[in-house]
Amino acid sequence: MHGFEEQIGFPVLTAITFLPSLGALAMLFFRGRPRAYKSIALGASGATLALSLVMLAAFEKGYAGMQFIEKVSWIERLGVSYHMGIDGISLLLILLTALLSVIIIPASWNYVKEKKELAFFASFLFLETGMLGVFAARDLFLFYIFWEIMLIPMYFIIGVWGGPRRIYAAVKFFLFTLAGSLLMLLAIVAIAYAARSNSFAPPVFDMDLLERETFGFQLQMLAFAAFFVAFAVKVPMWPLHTWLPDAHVEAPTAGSVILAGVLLKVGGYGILRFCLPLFPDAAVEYAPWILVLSLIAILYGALVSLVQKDLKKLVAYSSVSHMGFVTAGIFAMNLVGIEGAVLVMLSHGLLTGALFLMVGFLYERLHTREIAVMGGLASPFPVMAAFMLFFVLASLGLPGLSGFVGEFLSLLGLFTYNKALGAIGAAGIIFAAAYLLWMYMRVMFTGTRDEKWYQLPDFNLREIGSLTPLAVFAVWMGVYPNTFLEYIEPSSNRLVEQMAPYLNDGGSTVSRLFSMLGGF
Amino acid sequence: MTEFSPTAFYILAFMVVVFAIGVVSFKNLIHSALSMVLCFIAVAGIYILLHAELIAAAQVLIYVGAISILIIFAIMLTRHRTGDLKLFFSRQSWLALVFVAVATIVFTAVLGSANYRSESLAQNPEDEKIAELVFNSYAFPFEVVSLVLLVAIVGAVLLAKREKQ
Amino acid sequence: MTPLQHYLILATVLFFIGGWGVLARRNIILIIMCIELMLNAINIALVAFSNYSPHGAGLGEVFVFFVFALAAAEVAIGLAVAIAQYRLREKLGVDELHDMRG
Amino acid sequence: MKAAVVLIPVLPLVSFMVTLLLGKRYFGEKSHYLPVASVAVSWLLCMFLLVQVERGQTLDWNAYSWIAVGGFQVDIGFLVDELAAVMLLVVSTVGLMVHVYSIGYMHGDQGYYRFFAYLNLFMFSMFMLVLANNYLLLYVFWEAVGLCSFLLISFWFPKLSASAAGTKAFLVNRVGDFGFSLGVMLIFITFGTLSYAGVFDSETAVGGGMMTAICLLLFTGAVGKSAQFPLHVWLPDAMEGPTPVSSLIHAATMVNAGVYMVARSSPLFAESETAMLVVAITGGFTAIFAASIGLVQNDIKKVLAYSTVSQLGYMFLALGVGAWAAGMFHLVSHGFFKGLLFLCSGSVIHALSGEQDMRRMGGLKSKTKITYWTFIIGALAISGAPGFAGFFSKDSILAGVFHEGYYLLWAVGIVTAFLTAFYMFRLIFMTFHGEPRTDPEVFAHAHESPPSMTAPLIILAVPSALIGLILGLPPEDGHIDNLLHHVFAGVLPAEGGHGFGAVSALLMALSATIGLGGIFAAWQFYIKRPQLPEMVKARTGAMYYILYNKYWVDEIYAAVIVNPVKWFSGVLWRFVDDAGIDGFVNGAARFFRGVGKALRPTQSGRLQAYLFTMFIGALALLAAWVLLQTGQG
Repeated sequence: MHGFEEQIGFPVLTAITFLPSLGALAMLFFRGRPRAYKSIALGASGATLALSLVMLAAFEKGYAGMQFIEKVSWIERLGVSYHMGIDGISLLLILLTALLSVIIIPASWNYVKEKKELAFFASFLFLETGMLGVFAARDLFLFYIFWEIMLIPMYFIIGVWGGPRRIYAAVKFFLFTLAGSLLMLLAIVAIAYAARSNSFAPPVFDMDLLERETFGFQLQMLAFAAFFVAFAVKVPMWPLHTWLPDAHVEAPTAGSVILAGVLLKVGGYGILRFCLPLFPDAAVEYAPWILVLSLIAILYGALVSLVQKDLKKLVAYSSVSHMGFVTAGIFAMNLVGIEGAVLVMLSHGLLTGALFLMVGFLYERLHTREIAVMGGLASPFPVMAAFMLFFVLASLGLPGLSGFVGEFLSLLGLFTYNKALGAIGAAGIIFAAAYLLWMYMRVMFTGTRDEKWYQLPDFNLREIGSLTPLAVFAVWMGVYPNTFLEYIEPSSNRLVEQMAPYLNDGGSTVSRLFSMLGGF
Repeated sequence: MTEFSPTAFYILAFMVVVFAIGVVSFKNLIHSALSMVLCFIAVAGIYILLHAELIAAAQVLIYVGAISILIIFAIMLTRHRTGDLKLFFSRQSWLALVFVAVATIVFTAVLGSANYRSESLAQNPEDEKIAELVFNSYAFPFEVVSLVLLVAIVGAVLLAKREKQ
Repeated sequence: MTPLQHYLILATVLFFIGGWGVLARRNIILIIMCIELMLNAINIALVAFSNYSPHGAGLGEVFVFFVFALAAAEVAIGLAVAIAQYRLREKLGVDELHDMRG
Repeated sequence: MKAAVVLIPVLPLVSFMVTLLLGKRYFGEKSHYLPVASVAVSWLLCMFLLVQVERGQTLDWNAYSWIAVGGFQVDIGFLVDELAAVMLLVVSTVGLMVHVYSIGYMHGDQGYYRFFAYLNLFMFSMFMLVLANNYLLLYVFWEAVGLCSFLLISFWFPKLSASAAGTKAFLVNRVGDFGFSLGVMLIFITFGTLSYAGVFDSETAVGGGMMTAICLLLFTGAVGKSAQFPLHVWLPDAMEGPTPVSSLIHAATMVNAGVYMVARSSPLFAESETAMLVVAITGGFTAIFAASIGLVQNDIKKVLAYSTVSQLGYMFLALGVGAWAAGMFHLVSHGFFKGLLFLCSGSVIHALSGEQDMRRMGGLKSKTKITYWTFIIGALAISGAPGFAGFFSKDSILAGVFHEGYYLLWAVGIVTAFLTAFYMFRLIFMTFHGEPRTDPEVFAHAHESPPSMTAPLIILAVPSALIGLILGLPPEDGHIDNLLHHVFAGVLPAEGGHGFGAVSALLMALSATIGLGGIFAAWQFYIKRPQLPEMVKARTGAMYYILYNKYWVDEIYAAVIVNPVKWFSGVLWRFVDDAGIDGFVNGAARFFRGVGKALRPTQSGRLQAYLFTMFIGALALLAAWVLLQTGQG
């Protein structure tokens, strides 16, 4: 039993989760003092990061189960408890969330106009609570609450502080996500009632109990589909991805960073944490279809990125492509694939976050995101060009940087599952190089288009400071991924062991078909 | 306990129905209100037939005493319109009449065919029993109701208060 | 001995007379009066059931008390609204109140 | 030894980081000190390793665990054996020379510090590529050298052609790497490990089909990196980079990585006859294909680039027929003389203030003596003039091909050798002989390069001339064969070859004749009878046109692959995404809005109508309930 009492002595997960919200509430006492908001926001998210580092120190690395468990009965008659706990995967995602949340605050230092600053920073802090809660919740009811808490601040961030088409983008984001999550709510209730021991017992929302349950095949198929749609919208998986480009283009920089850096990860995390262990039969049955969709996403996202005219939209579509590796790795359902998928999530969080920051910084200077207008920016902005090159290379999977390890592992996992699918997925790396390098060339290389750019400043310390941590982690993850893999491995191993009995029955018709195609 | 003759019920029921129709169909609001008072008194009679004397008393006090007076005040505070009957009935009144009539017939038919126990206990619990129920088992709803009344009073005062110009 | 059905039929008839008034008349005060009629119909049914049922003796009466209380509250609010409305518009016809039309 | 192995790559890496971060602000003109010094030390260490290896000491050492996921264990590990040592010899020597050369060549460039930093990064990656002891690490630095190549080709990025060439190089290489990565995965799935030792010594019984698949996939990577047909298109464009880069990366070292990889994987390739045949045919075809294009190019660097492609084809030809040592031998000698030739061409370009078109050169012989003579040595070496490096290595390849019975490929090789000699001396004659066709003012300013540039030329000329004698004698059983025998022991025929007999001597004489014949022909064309080229051009109009346009490979790719992909992407975006999926989503929204509009009149604001509806609804529910109850009961 790894309760929080033995491990650290205070309910650290609750503290981490709600600290940002406390910060948001604290802002109310400083109304009318915009500088105070920023300091409080920075302080609250910084304290959250510090606290999660403390938690990291107390974390027991080799243990596969949940740690820092907090469990209090909450709504007894409905079987709902306040149950928090994390394993290595959640831990890393919590750290990513905390890190990005700290970084975006200085990055949007000058973004908001006087009046709405309080709401802006408070939104981000509430959003952070939602995201952290999602990664820590061990009770489906609680999970769903945090899940929806994430939705609302993001809606406002896009809809209030966004670009010209913000309302359309915000509503689209909201509706896509909500449609998915309502299906999930239905499925949560369905399995919670199906898992009762008798018809008088309260429903079961606790993940520990639900994981032990084996649901009927019919229910599994339906509930899996409902959960999966909710998560697939977040990931986003083709063809549920069209909210993403709009949302990203309209969202403010910090919003894009969080959206790409964490919110998309929530989808992948959900699949890993809920879809697979709860519905193993259905997962095996659906896997081939989902893999095909993932491959479509990888190639489709890459191809569409190739022809984008807006820098931000290009990065947005590249997310579709990269996240395809996540779902592909997960549904390969072997250790290598799953660990690869988690690494891709982490690295994509860092890199795409960084790329969106870069686009934001670029926009602050040129007031445009049109690729056609740019060109030759490397001459006036050498430091920016260097950072951009670094993140572009990491993002296109250059070995030695973070993108490569994850993508290679998830592709290896997919390849192990089926050679033909693996080969198609690997073609994605060609296109990734194509759209990213071609973009870089058109933006940074060739002759400088506008002499006025020489008057604009290169990166200042604040900008370098917000990108450097991301770069450091990108290198670390590429050169010594074992640091991260050590945290991922035990829980992935457990998941694979859980899934193993379901994999050996020859698989579905479709997977047999694939193995015929791919077996040479 | 006294056994009332069935005729008493039919007479009272007849009165209830007639006065109720009166409420709905008089042109003059004051006439309607008076008809309503009579109807309430007849209902109180029905309660007595059912051995619910406490309720009957409360009916007289609350409905006949308080509510009716309130309504009459309201009528007098507002100027009511005169004119032909058409003006008083909405456009859908004939449709509503048909619907109501059909519904009444269906309900009556259903109720008539239902198989209820037909003997009255011929006695109702002591008033103490009711008191015990209200103040013990239903103490919480009771408190809630009192709160509702309080809110209603405050609300009514606020609404009716003339706004400062 | 009057059978239970007769009380219930009386309640039904009273209920629908009130209902017809609510649907057919235009004056808001009269509508409130008709609602009172409908509440009375319910009360009759409650008391009758209470009297005829061996279980839960007295429960019906208790409910009637609650209905009384709510009816009083409702009349107070309803009439207050009616008077306020009258002051504002000099009108009491329900079909004339269409500020909320979509 | 371990320390040396670690230091060899790490020194350039440290120097790279220091130079890149501090170069602009603190080092400026002195940016080359640290990079040159670090590479010099690395060179010394490489020589030390070579000596150790000569003594028979090898090393296979896992430094630390890089990725460990369940059964998938990959280490950062080093392997020093004869093959690696030979590669290190070429890489470090040419690398050091190019570093020194660049001091003069890049002098005064805005990005001076950046150039040296990138060169160092390249040295690091290339050393690691050679020293890696497993396939994944090989792949990693395979890509890393590709990155350096990208950075250095597009070094003068404000030039559109330069940045486009860099991007193209990286993308074309990625196509090859795609195959390579699949090959690596397939190796892991088949053998359960990625380390060379584990794979080659594996007891796993592998089906021939699987082996062929693995080899062909690996070879795809080699085709990309070593610019073999059909992925050769990037190398000529890569000449947009500064000339030292072309010399180091695109002639002497990086492009050899493909050859090295195939040689390294010899135990796998030897298992699959199909794969070997594919390698041989690709090599042979590329050799003659590129040589034919080289005949008519006018850009001095493009000629050399096609020559490189052609010579790499030779090496693959050798590997493909099983003449492993011959292939590696040619790699070494080619590394030296082609590095030399590129540096010479750089010196020429430097002398003519950036002119690259040979039609506007000529008569430079007197002005740039050192360059001229070193160029001659390099050209003689590549043409296979007896005694020079290329003579021995090329001869051992051709002999190997002949002895293995691939007569057609042998004929191709012979023809290619002739073409090679011809276009090399065409280059020399057009550049250094005859009347100057340059702008007189430029010609007047033409001067020999500074010592920092000529010294490397002289130093590199030595191995270009002599290394054949050191490594290649006696023919086909020279020092290099003995040295590499250990590496290729498993894949060579047990009886120890065919020996050097009359046939071999004849072949040697023939290839010498062919080489000299090519030189003679060039002399005829460009010195003796200068009207000849025009005549031939007129006679063979169509042929000349095809060669001049490089068989339109680039244009075909643009028409068949690049443009359709862009078009298709546009369709996906505009029609599938915007019109299709979003159309559906927005259509759904419009549907609900329409329904709302249609239902709006019901919200009339008439309270009694609402009430009526409510009544009906309540009664309907009640009725439904009653009916259900009676239905059940």
